[in-house]
Amino acid sequence: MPSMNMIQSLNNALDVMMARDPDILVFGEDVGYFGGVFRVTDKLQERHGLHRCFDAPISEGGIVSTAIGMGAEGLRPVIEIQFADYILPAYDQLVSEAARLRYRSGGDFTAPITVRSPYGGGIFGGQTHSQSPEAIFAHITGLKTVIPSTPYDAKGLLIASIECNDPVIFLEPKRLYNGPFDGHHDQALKAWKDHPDAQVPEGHYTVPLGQAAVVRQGADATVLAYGTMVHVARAGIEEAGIDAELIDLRSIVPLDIETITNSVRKTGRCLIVHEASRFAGFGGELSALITERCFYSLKAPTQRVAGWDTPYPHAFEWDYFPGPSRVVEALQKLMED
Amino acid sequence: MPSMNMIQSLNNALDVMMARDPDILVFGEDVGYFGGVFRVTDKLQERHGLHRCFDAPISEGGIVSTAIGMGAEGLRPVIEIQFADYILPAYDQLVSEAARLRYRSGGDFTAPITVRSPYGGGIFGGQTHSQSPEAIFAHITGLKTVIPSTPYDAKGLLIASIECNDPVIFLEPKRLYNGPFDGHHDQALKAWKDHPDAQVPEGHYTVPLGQAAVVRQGADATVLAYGTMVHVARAGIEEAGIDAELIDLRSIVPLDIETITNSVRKTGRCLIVHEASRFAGFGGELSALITERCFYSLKAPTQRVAGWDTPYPHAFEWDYFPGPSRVVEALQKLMED
Amino acid sequence: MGKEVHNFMTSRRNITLHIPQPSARPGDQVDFSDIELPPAGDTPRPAIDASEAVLRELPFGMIRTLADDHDACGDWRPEASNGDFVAALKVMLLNRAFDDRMFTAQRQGKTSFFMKTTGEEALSAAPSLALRPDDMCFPTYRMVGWLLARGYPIRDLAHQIFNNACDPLQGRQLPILYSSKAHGFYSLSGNVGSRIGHAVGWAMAKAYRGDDSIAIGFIGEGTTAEGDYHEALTFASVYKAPVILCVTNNQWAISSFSGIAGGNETTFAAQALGYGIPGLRVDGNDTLAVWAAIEWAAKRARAGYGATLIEFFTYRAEGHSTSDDPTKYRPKDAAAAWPLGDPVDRLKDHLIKGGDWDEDRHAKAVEEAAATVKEAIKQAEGVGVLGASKPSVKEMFEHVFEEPDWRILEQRGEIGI
Amino acid sequence: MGKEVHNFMTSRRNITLHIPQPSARPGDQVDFSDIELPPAGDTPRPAIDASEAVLRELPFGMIRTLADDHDACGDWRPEASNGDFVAALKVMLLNRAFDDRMFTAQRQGKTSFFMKTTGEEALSAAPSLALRPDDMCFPTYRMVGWLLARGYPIRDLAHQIFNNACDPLQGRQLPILYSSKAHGFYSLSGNVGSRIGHAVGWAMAKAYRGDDSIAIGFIGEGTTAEGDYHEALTFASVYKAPVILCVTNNQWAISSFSGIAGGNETTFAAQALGYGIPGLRVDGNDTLAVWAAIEWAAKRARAGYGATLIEFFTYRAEGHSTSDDPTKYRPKDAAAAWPLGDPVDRLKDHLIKGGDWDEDRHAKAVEEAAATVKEAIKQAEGVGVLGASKPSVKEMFEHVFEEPDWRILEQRGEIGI
Ligand SMILES: Cc1ncc(C[n+]2csc(CCOP(=O)(O)OP(=O)(O)O)c2C)c(N)n1
Ligand SMILES: Cc1ncc(C[n+]2csc(CCOP(=O)(O)OP(=O)(O)O)c2C)c(N)n1
Ligand SMILES: [Mg+2]
Ligand SMILES: [Mg+2]
Repeated sequence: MPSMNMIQSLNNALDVMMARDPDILVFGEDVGYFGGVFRVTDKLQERHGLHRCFDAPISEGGIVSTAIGMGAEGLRPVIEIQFADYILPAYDQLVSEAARLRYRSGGDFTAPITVRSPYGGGIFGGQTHSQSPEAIFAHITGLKTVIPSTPYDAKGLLIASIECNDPVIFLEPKRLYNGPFDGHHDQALKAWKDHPDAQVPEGHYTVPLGQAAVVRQGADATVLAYGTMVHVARAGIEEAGIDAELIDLRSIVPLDIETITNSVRKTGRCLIVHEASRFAGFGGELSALITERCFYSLKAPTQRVAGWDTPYPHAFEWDYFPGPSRVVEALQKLMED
Repeated sequence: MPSMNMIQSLNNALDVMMARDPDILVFGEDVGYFGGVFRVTDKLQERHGLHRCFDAPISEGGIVSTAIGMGAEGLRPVIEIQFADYILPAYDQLVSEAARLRYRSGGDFTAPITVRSPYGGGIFGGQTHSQSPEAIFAHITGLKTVIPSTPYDAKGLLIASIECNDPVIFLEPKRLYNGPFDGHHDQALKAWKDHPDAQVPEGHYTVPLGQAAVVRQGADATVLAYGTMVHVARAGIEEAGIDAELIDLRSIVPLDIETITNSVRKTGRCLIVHEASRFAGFGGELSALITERCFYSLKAPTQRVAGWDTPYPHAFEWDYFPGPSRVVEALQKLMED
Repeated sequence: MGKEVHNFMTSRRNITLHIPQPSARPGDQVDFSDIELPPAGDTPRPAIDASEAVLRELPFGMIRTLADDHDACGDWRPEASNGDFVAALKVMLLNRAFDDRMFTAQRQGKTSFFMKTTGEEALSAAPSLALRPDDMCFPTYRMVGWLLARGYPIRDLAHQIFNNACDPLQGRQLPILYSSKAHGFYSLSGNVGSRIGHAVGWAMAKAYRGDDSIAIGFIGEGTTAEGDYHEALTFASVYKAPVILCVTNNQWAISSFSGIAGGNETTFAAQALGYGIPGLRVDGNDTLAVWAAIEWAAKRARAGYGATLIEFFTYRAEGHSTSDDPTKYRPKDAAAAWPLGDPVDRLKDHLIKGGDWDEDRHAKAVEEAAATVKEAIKQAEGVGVLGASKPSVKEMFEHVFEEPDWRILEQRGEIGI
Repeated sequence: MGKEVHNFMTSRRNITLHIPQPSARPGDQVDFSDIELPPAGDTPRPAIDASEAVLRELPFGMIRTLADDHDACGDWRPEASNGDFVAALKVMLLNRAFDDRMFTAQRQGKTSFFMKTTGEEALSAAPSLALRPDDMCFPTYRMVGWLLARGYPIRDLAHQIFNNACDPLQGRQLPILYSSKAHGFYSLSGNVGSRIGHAVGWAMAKAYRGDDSIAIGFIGEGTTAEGDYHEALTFASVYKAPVILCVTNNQWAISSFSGIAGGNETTFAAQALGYGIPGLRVDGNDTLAVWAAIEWAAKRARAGYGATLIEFFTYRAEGHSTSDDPTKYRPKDAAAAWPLGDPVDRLKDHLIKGGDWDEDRHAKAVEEAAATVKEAIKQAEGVGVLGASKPSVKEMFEHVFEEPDWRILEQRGEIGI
């Protein structure tokens, strides 16, 4: 089985699906001849034709709205928004149209579109190339939101998203494109090569939406994370030397509530880790759900480690980024309580 | 002291401020000659001049972006978005520009704008005239979000928002414009007339942002609400016959964390009530904060009463709307636990 | 528009923010003198493959076929026959009968909300009949005529308006925000403008498939200020999408006159010049001109020459909706003074002049329309009006996703259904 | 653009989705043959109060003053003197020296990111010098020349680019996203296009106050596809805002050629016709033409005649940024073959011909520019390059709001500052 980094596995997922289904087309800024600023669509135009992978005007609203129209007609557009920070001009199209079309038309029209976008920090991208917008999608009834953390999951989840008949926001942790990143920015870069989760089958397979992965078994605490933070959390758990269970949510809508509550009922303690700023972030929902469903199993208050409540500051990337040391501190506090 | 409904007190707030400060101007769709579809800007054009209260093109993005430019220049625009459901086309302007301008320019430029918008349901407005979008603003660092529940607070909070040097999202509970509404849609309409909170001074006064109001003292539980739900919660509390403390948050950013935690530490139980759909709504953050800060005082899991995780359905308004009976059930459950 | 610019410049001594004003407010004399109307037959009809440079004057003329003597003239006379126009007239009469009855029903509390189409009937009837069954319309909320022209059951319109147990959209939508794929009518939403890009995407999908069916999208002149509109035009132009984009310029956007959308500075059709596509400006109360413009743009789209922008110049004769009172912001008698007249009267006079119609047949058609509408609405009232009957509450939880997730299932459980 | 339409129509037998293609890709012959260039002096200069109808041809010409013989000709010759143009030339040389040095610095790891302006220097220098100190510019990220022309310290540019302890924006911004109200340079952000409406709002504020200062906003041709652009033009037209809106058409948007933004269908200046405002199309490598267009539009705005749209026709001679390699998507020698030449060379030749400049002075000016830049950057390097020095971490928590709330105070506490 070939080893792929996350860029290659995403590219391979698109390639496999475009070969299988002529109704699938790919468009977005710079995705055509050039193959995308992160190369995720590399060679797709050459392999599948000009009209199946092409450049779009710099108009995120236009990209999403035309994709919705194509989806209503029966195609399955997979569009790229160059950075998740730039999804916002299309927010109204995603919320008022893509998310609501099936409901308001009684199923007469649907929007089976997949919106791919690199998100998150750790790449010195400054305020507008680093943000994590998952919370503003999770709140929207009718949207699904998926976030992989490995090359294997990235391909399987992307194929599942493309095959899904609901609109899917597919957020790609750009810091993980080329290698697993545990938050130790001062250490040598790791590549995906030789990583077990980088062994990716060539063909078609799916990782179902709504199924979290228990990536580390543990008895004393539960840690919930997704995207880049899965790797940071793992490092933090090992450095804290605590027998914590680490759950990679993989999709936040649909959310795998069962895996979460089973684990917390078992461990009695929970830490939530995300990169997005803390206040009204998705961690709030997770904490509330745990209170509502596991209150009597809780030995300590559920903790959150997240980005600070400031914009993403370029020069202070590693002061802002919730790294392993903050996970360690939070775990220690969680165990003391 | 004159009695005003919420439309009148908001109109009066704008009138008072336009008379005091020539840098304040008002624009938005239909706000000029006509005075706004809800009449909040009635007569302002006649009184203060064509160029101080005028109609805008149907372009929420354009309304907000030109307001930001005016604010950077030194004016204090107060803009109206006709329905909060239609703020979304301006979401990028609010998040990427208004909220970030001060930070990224090191204070060189600021956006002292106030964005007024009627929000919430209960008026048979259907899916796109009924939504409550506060959660997608609360998560954004750099934005303040204010929600009044009475004519007195509406005027004082609007004046405080206009005088604030940060961008403020000012959400007006349209179901409360003409009278207090406790969720009993089948009962006769109440007017604000003779209501104590409708006694509104003519002149300038403020209700500071970030100060919640304890609108009902109680010992056995804490209920957190804002906007329309303050009245619904009060009715629910009385019908449940439970000695609950009711806190009207009034602004969710800044949040009056002290008043909240003091109350929950005292009562040991908390119910959060909002009209927005439940998942990843602002209630999640409130529940998380209470877990983090009051865990050892909690006698029961914090509960949430909220809109269902569906779009706002026209014919099922009263099945969707979280009315007093749902508050009663939740309170009873809260006390049993 | 020249007029307005001039006023502005002379009136303006020292600098101040310019706020456009309509020519008349309540109490003033109605004044349409700034509207320049070329005579019928005046504006030439270019070839569908004409190059961009040839089309530059088009947006500043006005396509009109019906002259004051009621004859059709000029090279924009449509290929369709008077038989087609009789069909269109009947649809327009049905539309009018439906509007009148439903407006009353709202006043009687049988529904929460309604919007009339009065004065704009030609803009739904003609395109719906001129285009193919497999073409898709992305309508505004003032286009029920499209559905009527394609035989959508009036009873079902009423079911939705009453949100009763037979509501085809299961009570989820406002009255009048219809949806019917089978009738080529795309799902409406309360947001204005946000579907115009979907029309372009749909058309791109058809081209992608090599299918020669097309899309037509409508937007009000007020809503052309939304960014969505520009984005749709940009994609339509860049990819030569087989789409017809139509601006219904009925002069008003609730209480705001067209100058607040830029109508004092140039025509809405002139927007086409920024995208290098044809911009037709059409007398929207002249059913033959509307039909001809659609014929031309559709032929062009199907042949692969791409998108066309059409401005339909018309007048919103009634209030914006049942929540609106237009006498608050414009003179009472404005609609009656509209220089382009009434689309039903003008079509009727033309057909009579041509011998394909007469006063008796017209009177009978008016009666028939009223009777048909009355009967259909009676059936719907039988099922129930607003509040008296509604779909199962289960429907609130359906179609959020293809399959409900645990949240929806739990919440259904909470209210015991 | 005519050419492209033609190719398309003839090449197209059966229906398929049209995807615009550039004239040449890597390995192909560079081909600029589809660019029609009117001779210098060809396009007439209308009066600033000319009515909309008079301006309709303007966007299809091109304002050029510098003829092949290096003399300035035609009625678009600016009022400014050659002394002003010498000043502009010096700014352009400084800009070039700064770009070269910083590009190297990025390659040496002294900063994370940099963007060059090469080929577009006239578009910052001329407007910055032609406009007033109290006018405000809403720039793109390729306009450092505006700051250089107004004496913004090069050292401070370098401090920001290195994000060192003296960074004027306290480490919060990417390199090159400058901000300086004092120099009439509005805060940049990574989002393209989202400030263009702020320029219109700023200008509306000036009119509201009765102040005759104006705003100028820039946007790349690729970014004109954003809805923000249309909304800004709509407000500028409706309220006659005293603003100059400029499209920098450098033919490329990262790897996408201008056809992906609609450039194959008509000119970008033609967008102005949709709003009834003047649309000037200007040779952006002709400093005098740029200056003249700004002079005309500024006079018009100050006199209360409203907004002007200007398309500057130029070429992005280098990669999009230090992260980009243009040879991946366009021929290596494309920039060298650009038919409008190099703005520095053309201005230099003109000034020499006029006797206001000579090769020695030029060589000396080039040296001086290099020395000035070198010295300023050395000072900044003294404080520290990326990573070696940074502002106090406290700054991360400042300026979120005017006053920090408890969340920020607590979080500062968590990291003990
Ligand atoms: C995005 C959005 N903004 C505002 C509104 C409120 N609104 C409903 S109809 C309308 C006026 C539309 O005018 P126009 O586009 O001219 O269409 P017309 O009603 O004249 O057919 C407005 C502002 C809305 N529905 N959606
Ligand atoms: C809203 C938004 N979408 C996408 C991007 C990514 N991006 C950065 S520069 C660029 C190209 C801009 O091209 P153009 O407008 O022609 O400006 P130029 O770089 O040529 O000066 C893109 C797509 C962005 N920064 N912001
Ligand atoms: Mg209208
Ligand atoms: Mg460009």
